[in-house]
Amino acid sequence: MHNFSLIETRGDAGKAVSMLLARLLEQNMVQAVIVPAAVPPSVLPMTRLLNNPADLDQTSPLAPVAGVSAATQAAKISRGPQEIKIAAVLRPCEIRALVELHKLNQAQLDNLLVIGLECPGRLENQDYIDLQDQNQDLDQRFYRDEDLQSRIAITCRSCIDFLPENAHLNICVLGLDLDQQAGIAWDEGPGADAARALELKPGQEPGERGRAVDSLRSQRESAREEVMSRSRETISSSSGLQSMIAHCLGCFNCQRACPVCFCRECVCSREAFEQNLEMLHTRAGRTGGIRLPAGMTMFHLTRLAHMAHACVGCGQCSSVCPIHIPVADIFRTVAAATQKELDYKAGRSPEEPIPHLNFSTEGDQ
Amino acid sequence: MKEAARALVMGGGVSGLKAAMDLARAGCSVFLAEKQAVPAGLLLGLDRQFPSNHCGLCRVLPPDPSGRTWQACMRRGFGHPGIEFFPGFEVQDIQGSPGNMSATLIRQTLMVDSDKCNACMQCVEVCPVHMPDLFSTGQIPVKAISRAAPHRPPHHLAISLEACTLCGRCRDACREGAIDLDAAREEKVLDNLDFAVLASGVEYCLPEVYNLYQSAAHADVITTLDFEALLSSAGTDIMRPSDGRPVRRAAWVQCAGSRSLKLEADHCSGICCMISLKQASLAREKDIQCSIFYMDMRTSGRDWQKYLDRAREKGVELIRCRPHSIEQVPEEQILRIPHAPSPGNQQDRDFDLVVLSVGRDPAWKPPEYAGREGVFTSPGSRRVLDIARSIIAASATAATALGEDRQESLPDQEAKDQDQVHSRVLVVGAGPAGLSAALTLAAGNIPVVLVEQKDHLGGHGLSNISPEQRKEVQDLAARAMEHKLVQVYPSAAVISCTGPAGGFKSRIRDSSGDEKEILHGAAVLATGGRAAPVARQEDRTADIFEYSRRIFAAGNSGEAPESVIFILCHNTRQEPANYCSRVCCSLALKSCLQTLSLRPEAEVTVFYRDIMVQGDDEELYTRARSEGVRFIPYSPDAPPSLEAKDGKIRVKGSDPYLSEESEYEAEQLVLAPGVVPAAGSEMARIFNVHSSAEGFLCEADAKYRPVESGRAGIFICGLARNPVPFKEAVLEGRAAAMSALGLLKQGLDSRLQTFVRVKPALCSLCGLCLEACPFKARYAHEETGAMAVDPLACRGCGACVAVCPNKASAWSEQLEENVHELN
Amino acid sequence: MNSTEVLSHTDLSGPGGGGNPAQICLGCGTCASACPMTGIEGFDPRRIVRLGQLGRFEELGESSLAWLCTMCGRCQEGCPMDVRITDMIREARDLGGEKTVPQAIGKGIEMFMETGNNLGLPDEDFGFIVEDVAEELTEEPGFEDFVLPVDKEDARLLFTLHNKLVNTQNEDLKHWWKILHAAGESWTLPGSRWEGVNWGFFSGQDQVLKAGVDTIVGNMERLRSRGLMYPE
Amino acid sequence: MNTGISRPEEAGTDNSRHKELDVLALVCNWCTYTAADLAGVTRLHYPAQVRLIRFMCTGMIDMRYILSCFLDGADGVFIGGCHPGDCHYLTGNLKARVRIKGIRPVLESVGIPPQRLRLEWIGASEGKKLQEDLTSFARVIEQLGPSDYKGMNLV
Amino acid sequence: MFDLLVEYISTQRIRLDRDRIKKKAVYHDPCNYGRKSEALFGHGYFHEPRWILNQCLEHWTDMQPNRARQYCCGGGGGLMLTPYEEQRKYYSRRKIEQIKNSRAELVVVPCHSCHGHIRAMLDAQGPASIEVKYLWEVVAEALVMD
Repeated sequence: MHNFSLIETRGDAGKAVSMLLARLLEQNMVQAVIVPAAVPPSVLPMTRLLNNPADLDQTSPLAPVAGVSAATQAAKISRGPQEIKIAAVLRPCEIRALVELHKLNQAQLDNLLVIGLECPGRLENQDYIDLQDQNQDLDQRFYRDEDLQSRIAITCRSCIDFLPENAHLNICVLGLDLDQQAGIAWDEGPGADAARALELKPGQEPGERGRAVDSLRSQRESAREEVMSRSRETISSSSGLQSMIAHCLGCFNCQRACPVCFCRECVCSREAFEQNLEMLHTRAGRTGGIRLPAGMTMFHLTRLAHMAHACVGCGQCSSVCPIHIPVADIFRTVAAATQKELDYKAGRSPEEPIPHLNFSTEGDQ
Repeated sequence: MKEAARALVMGGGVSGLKAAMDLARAGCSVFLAEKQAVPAGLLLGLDRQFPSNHCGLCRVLPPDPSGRTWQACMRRGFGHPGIEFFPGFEVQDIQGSPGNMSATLIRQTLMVDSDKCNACMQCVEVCPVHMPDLFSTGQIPVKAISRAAPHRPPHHLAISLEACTLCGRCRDACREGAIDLDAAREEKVLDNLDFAVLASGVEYCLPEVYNLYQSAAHADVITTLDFEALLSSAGTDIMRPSDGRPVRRAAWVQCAGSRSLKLEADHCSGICCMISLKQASLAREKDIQCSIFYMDMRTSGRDWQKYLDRAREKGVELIRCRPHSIEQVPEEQILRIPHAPSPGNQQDRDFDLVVLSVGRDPAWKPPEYAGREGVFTSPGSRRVLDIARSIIAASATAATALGEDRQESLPDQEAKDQDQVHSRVLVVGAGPAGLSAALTLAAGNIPVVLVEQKDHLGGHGLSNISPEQRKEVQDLAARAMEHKLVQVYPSAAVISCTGPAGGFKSRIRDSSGDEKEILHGAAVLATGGRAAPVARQEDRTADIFEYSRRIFAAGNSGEAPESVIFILCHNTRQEPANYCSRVCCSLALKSCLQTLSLRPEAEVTVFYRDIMVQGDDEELYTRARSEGVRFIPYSPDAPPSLEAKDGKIRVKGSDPYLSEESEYEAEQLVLAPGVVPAAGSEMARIFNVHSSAEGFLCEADAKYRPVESGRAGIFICGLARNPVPFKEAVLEGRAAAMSALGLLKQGLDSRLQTFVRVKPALCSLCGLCLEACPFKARYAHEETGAMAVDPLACRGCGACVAVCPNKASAWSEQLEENVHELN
Repeated sequence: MNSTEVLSHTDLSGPGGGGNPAQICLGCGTCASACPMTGIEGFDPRRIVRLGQLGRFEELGESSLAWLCTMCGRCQEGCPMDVRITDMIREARDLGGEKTVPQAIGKGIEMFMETGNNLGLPDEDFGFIVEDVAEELTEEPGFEDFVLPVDKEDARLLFTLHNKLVNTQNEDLKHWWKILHAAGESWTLPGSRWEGVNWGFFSGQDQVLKAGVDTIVGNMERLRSRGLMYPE
Repeated sequence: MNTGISRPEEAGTDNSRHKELDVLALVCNWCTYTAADLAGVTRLHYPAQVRLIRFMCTGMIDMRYILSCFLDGADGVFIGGCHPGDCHYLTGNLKARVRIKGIRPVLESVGIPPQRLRLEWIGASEGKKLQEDLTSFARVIEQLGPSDYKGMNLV
Repeated sequence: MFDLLVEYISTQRIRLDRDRIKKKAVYHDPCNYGRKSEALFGHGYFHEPRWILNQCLEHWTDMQPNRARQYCCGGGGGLMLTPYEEQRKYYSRRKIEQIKNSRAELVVVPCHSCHGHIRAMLDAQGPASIEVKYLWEVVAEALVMD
């Protein structure tokens, strides 16, 4: 992004950002805001739609947690009436998911002012709740406490796409002392319009940020390499794959939590209800009977086949698995191979066509 | 109107099939006679066709959304519920008058009873008669009894009675009693025919008959038809007939058997250039060195010039010289062609195989009954046409036959909108094509809304140089104005069109700005074209259209310039207008002749790249030359340069025969810049159909569905689709109308059954199916936004089902069980 | 073949006889592919036809082009438009005037017009030569009784000779004599104006051509021969 | 699928290992199946372990069909469609191609080598090519041996 | 001339011995008797000389191409008498090639001009070992005298 501005946080960066959002509403730059907020008695910030500037001080835009991926909700809400423009605070993976959903006609990007959040990672929901009990200002402390940062979700620990892409306005936290200052970055277009409304003055970006980003990236890259190679190794045989998914309960949580799995109802979940009993009997007659509900391997492979090109690596699937199958590791591994083969990157650009719709006559078999 | 006209179609090639199917779809009882045992004629031998270089044998038969799928690859045969097919029969004579004609059919091919035959092949073994294969001209001899077609199973044998001597050896050899030679004398008489359509094509020139290039003496001098057969049976290499060695160098020699006064063949067969280009392009894929010897490369079709450019890019060598002879180098098994590609430069070139590009047999004449009343002859039975033009001509001929048959009947006033299908057709453009379409539809009792931008009907047809053709257009316009079923909107334009086939909703706006909504089931786009603009240096320059109008308007008493220079292909047939406009050459030749007839001493010079006249128009070219018009070829790299000086036009160009740069002076300069579509891109946008870079509307399938756009229910014809001369525009209009008529008829008739459905409860509206559907049969409902299927457009490929991740797009209930067996 | 026949088939008025005038040329190149001379000094039948179309015969006659042609007729045989190319060459040669006629031909024609043969050989010398060869022939077995029938009247066949047989290749005179002798033919050799080669045909000079023909017709009338054997 | 799963006549290969291997050939009705017809007519045999399954168009081959084949124990899946441009439904073959391109890395990641899935364009007149392609594919599968997923009885 | 020979042979006024000439021969169609005669008089002497040859010797062949499409020897039209010797050589290259390709040792011609020119050209550029004979010379050689 070309423009950068520092804002004073006075010890509460979340609040500072909330105020900016409120101002966007006041200035009528947007008519609604989507942002995480924990409304008592809940302590877990969840995606919330707000349109009253006064309500903004209840929100936690920088909370290091994502109850569910906000992309699904941002996408849905964006398909509403055109005259309602919405600002959505989203993590990089959520923006990527949003871009994918846009290609699938599930989101109206024109209706959104996307505010990206630089993401050092999110805590698992339960961890956040537990830590919240122990730390009063968890959201603010998280950014200066390396110990807290090391407890982020497993998928996040090896995420290298922690900088938001395709947002109009970025909230910058890396390499900054959030107790003093947070950063806002923007490009020409809607982002610049918003920055003007917020009376942000472009200034010098602290050099420290670059170094912080590089160091985080190199740390994440080596972590990612390790995770991926382990996972590659494991799933590359039928028995290895089975060892990972054998415990699958068939709850379909992973599918439901996946921000890019956009089907109203997964074909596999429907099939789980519509088992062909005759076929099951036939198969059961072969070696070793048949595991019920049938079709769980097919379910995971189907999801891979359908969505590997669109996987944004958010890790929600792993987070929601009740028996801790590293679904995201499998997915990211296959996704890396698929996206490389198709010369495609999920969420890279709203203009990039879905590879499966490229019916070019060029090339050979 | 009679319930069902009885129609006889003669010829089961692509034209005959098309005419028969169109007539059947229009409700006629159709009888189809084909002298071979299998239909599709020459097409069965053409595995790949220009300009796509693809096979299209599964596209010959029409798509049928009702699920009664008789369509199939033509190699597997032909069956059609509305057509009684007489394979092996040829029409010998037709008697009587329209409405009560009778035709005598005699056997030409005798089929062996395939139920009894056990494919032992004893009959073929004992048959003493060798004859040329149906799909070549003699290089691959077969017996008088042989397999009915190359792709037919061995127990489908047929006897060609043209060759058979009825010696009876095959019958005696057959232990199964499958051969009934008595049936050879079988005759059939079809009575009470209302009309007949002749679509049996033309005979091809056999080089041996005319001793072309002493072909009989060289086994490796073959014809283009033979080459198709070689190509079809080829693996990685093409093997030559004499010794079975792979061909490494091949030559094509154009105009074998035509463009020769000595052979009394002053005609052009029109498609041989393209066939040779295609064959050479395909041979290049097998790494064969390919050279084509030609005089003019007659790439006279919309995409043909580009096809030639592609062939050249692939390495096909074009040599502009007609060889005198093909010499065999003894013992080396080489065929040598001495030639002189440029004046004073003679070379030898050696080949393994020489292909003579043959067309119509110069001596061929249509059968005697072709001219009888009630016998409608498809233009494809007068001259050689490519597949698309054959299809258009056949459709148009069927339309004409049908129209005349119905003239006596009263228009069906009760034609009304039923359910979702409106019977009305919107015709846009009232030039020759649009008028023909409108009147053809009206003759079929289909109400027509005819929208014309100008305040009068007729379009460019009114400025045609031929008085007969002008008269024809005026008559069409007058009939359209009078016809009860034709509602004319002059000075109006269509501004939008939404909805699926059968249920289109279009808005038209007239010159006063008033808008009106029209519901219609189909649309015919015939928005025509106009002359491409020329940069005029001064008023001594005219384009070919202006000039021809001027000197023809003068009658025989008018003034012609004392000297005139024509420059053909001026800024055309090269990017960005890389196509032949097809009308300029013959117009120029006619203008040359008219100039000389007005002023015999006039000096007429024509600079040209390739003279593109086809069929008997070749005679125009010959006449122009013999009357002293001087023709100077030029290359697009070095076009003649122009200069105006002292009231004269000066043209600098080089005469390759004299190898000298000369300056030519003339009182008048005539440029032929070609034609451009008038409103192509605009129409493409409004009607959501494809258009080419040049703005021509594109068809669904360039070969087999030439007048259908990619969107069901939208038909295209005339200059809006491709450059066509007047007569072809009329044919295209009729053909488009015939297709629209068939579609509506089908929509109105049938209990429409779709192949696929959408389950709205599951559908996420992602639109993948919209993208995947190749026929635009998917659309989002205007109001609800829900995905819907257009039953008139859907052809059941299942792309939408496959692309839908959760099967909200599903097969119809009838099909589902079968399709999902594997799943 | 006889002379009257030759005349009735050749239209001496120039191009346009039985075939088509140059204008109809298609420029197809069949002639140029056929002609063995194409390429020499820019020679190309298409060029000749083009010059013909433009009426620029003189230009053609004045250059060596017209003289490079052997008038073999391959071009015309192949021409799909039946353009009379060789006739055009003849005309061009004539139009080029006497100065362009190659020396040997010019000389020969001069001699012929003077003496009745292209060599300018006196009749006495001719008689001496042929008698000499005839005598040689009688020395061969089977031909002992051979007598050369010079100026024999009322013979069935009149034989003209190619001058080269008289000039240098006398041996080759014998072949026909042997055959005629063996067949017991009634034939004769003119003692003068025996020339059988008509160079007027090459030069395009019709008056020479005609003189040649007249010579033969004259001989036939004189000797009352019924037929003619003509070497060219 | 709705159409006959056809086992061709024994093709003169007596290698018994062949019998254990299953090769499914999913072919398009218009071109490749016609080619198979033609191969039959001209007595060109293809390997016995190949089972031909006819689809109206390769464009209707869902990725899940391919997964099913492998989970069901297929050792190789061959897809035969029209040459680009020849598709009766214009672009069905190209859809098949891009799907195959997309699913190959998935298969490869989970232990199904890409060689086990092959796409070939086989025109209606190319009975010989059909035979050659099927034979060479069967040979590749033979070299690879049984698939890792064979006998797992996964669905 | 051809007619006369055919007449002599077919009416047995002369008798011929086919075994005398052993060399493999090749026949050259002179332009004047073939192509041009065909064009002018509607009859080209293509068949007759071949028939005559058949009566005279065992082994002979045709040049490629032959009859109406044959190449001129290069000596016609008076060209032999012109000073254009190099040009004539160029012209004759095709004839010489044809002769070589035929693998014959003897060229038979029924024309003085062709005879002279082919001889000269063979001497100048071709294998001079190839003989050139008149058709009637061949007949004369095969003559059987009682």
